[in-house]
Amino acid sequence: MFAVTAAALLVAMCLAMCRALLGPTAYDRVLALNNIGTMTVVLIAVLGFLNGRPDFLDLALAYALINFIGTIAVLKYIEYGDLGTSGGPRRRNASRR
Amino acid sequence: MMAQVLSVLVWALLLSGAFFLVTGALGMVRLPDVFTRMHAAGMADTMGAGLILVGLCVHSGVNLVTLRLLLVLAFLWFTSPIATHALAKAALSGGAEPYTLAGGDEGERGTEAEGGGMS
Amino acid sequence: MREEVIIRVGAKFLAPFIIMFALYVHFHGDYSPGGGFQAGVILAAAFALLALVYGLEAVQKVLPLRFTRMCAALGVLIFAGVGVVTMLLGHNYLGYNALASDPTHPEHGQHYGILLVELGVLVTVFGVMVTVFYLFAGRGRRGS
Amino acid sequence: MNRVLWLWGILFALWLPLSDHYEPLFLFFGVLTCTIAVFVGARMGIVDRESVPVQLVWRGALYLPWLVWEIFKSNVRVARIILTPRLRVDPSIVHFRASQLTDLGRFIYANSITLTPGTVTTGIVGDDFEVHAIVQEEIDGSEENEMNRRVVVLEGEGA
Repeated sequence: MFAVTAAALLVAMCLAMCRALLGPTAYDRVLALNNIGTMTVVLIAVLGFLNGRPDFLDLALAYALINFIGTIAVLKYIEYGDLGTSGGPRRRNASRR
Repeated sequence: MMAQVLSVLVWALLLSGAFFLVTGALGMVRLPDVFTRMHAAGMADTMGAGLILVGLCVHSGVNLVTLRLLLVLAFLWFTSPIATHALAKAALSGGAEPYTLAGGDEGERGTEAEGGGMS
Repeated sequence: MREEVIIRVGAKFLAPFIIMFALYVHFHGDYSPGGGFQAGVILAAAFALLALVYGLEAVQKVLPLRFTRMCAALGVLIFAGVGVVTMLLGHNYLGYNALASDPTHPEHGQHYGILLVELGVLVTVFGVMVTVFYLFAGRGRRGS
Repeated sequence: MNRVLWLWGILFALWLPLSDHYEPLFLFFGVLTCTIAVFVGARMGIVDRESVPVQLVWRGALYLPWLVWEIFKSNVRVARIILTPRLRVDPSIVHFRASQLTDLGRFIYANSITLTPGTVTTGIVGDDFEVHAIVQEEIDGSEENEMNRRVVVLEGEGA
């Protein structure tokens, strides 16, 4: 049954990857990649059970962490054009494609 | 007897989680703009991941693996809305136009939305 | 992004847990997947999150650039130092068995040796990652 | 100061089962780890009522099951929208006022809104919430008011 779940996860990841490739805006791509990251976390957990080695769950947690921080960083870069700022004026009309 | 009930429960949880994941991914492809796609992505993040991880919890019983699974689940459910909110805010301030129904008759609605999603 | 309620409260809540998880990954490197490299990356990610939300200046007050540069060198020093110490104790370079406190159980030395070497890896990776992030995020501010 | 001790205790209580080694060496590592994490948090000035909300634990335990049930119901609704061949979406952005008093309450309310698919919080300015809904009925219904009321109860008397 874990194999079925893993197969469904892979199908869903392919669909999300279509959206990441199609775009059309940068936000679509970020959204699709964040979603693929979430599915990767679940896939790591399922694969751990499939192989009978649930130790991989630490990796899933670490991956979820990096996925979250990466998404926030990309969005901050798109929105402000600067990773180090603490706020202030936003860059209007950031690149959309 | 008990083992069979548990096995059926695990099957049901994993399959329904996979159903929500695939539906969410399908919505990512079909829906017309980035804001509506966020709802589909939120579906995969909440129920899709949640049901699968809870299914794995039921399968493993009560031990340290369950604790780690619950940590992963708590982390996903805590961070997914934050990331979605940051994305929505960035998209609005970056000038993405929210899709709205172009004022027209009922018949046009469905095909128009679908066409927008597939392009 | 300090004025934005959701991201600020979320980052405040998460940061201590991320640091705790990073050090957990480090100390349990020989029982579960992980080790110094991953721990260094996760630890650096915690500071990257804080810098994204509170700005570079606020984080550099807690963790100055000078300190992270020193970390990058210090880690290599720890790594090489463990090797030199084992040589001084009469074993090969990085022959961990020399570190056993009880000579009849040399395998205990492996445990301590790996922990020390991993500590060197952690400190170096953490220092380099945070330095790279600082320089990348702060480019165009003032020449550093 | 009280919050610092709470955070240390929570981190150590999480460390023990994660580690599952109870030798003195690993207990020492645990103490060291939690102290470093709390020290960094205290230096950044991020240990306070918002980041260590221990005052919410009991009321939160009552709120969480209701939230999970809401998430399940709205998941089914959005799944039905996506799987309908005609794709009947009617997205709109609405503004409304939230009744929470503190930023922590607004954080919980906004995240609850985003967690239930069909509605996404796109911005908060003061107590003015900007919410994007995939179909307009999602936001017009009484369920948002119900969630608002429950988060106010969860928040307690406020700051």
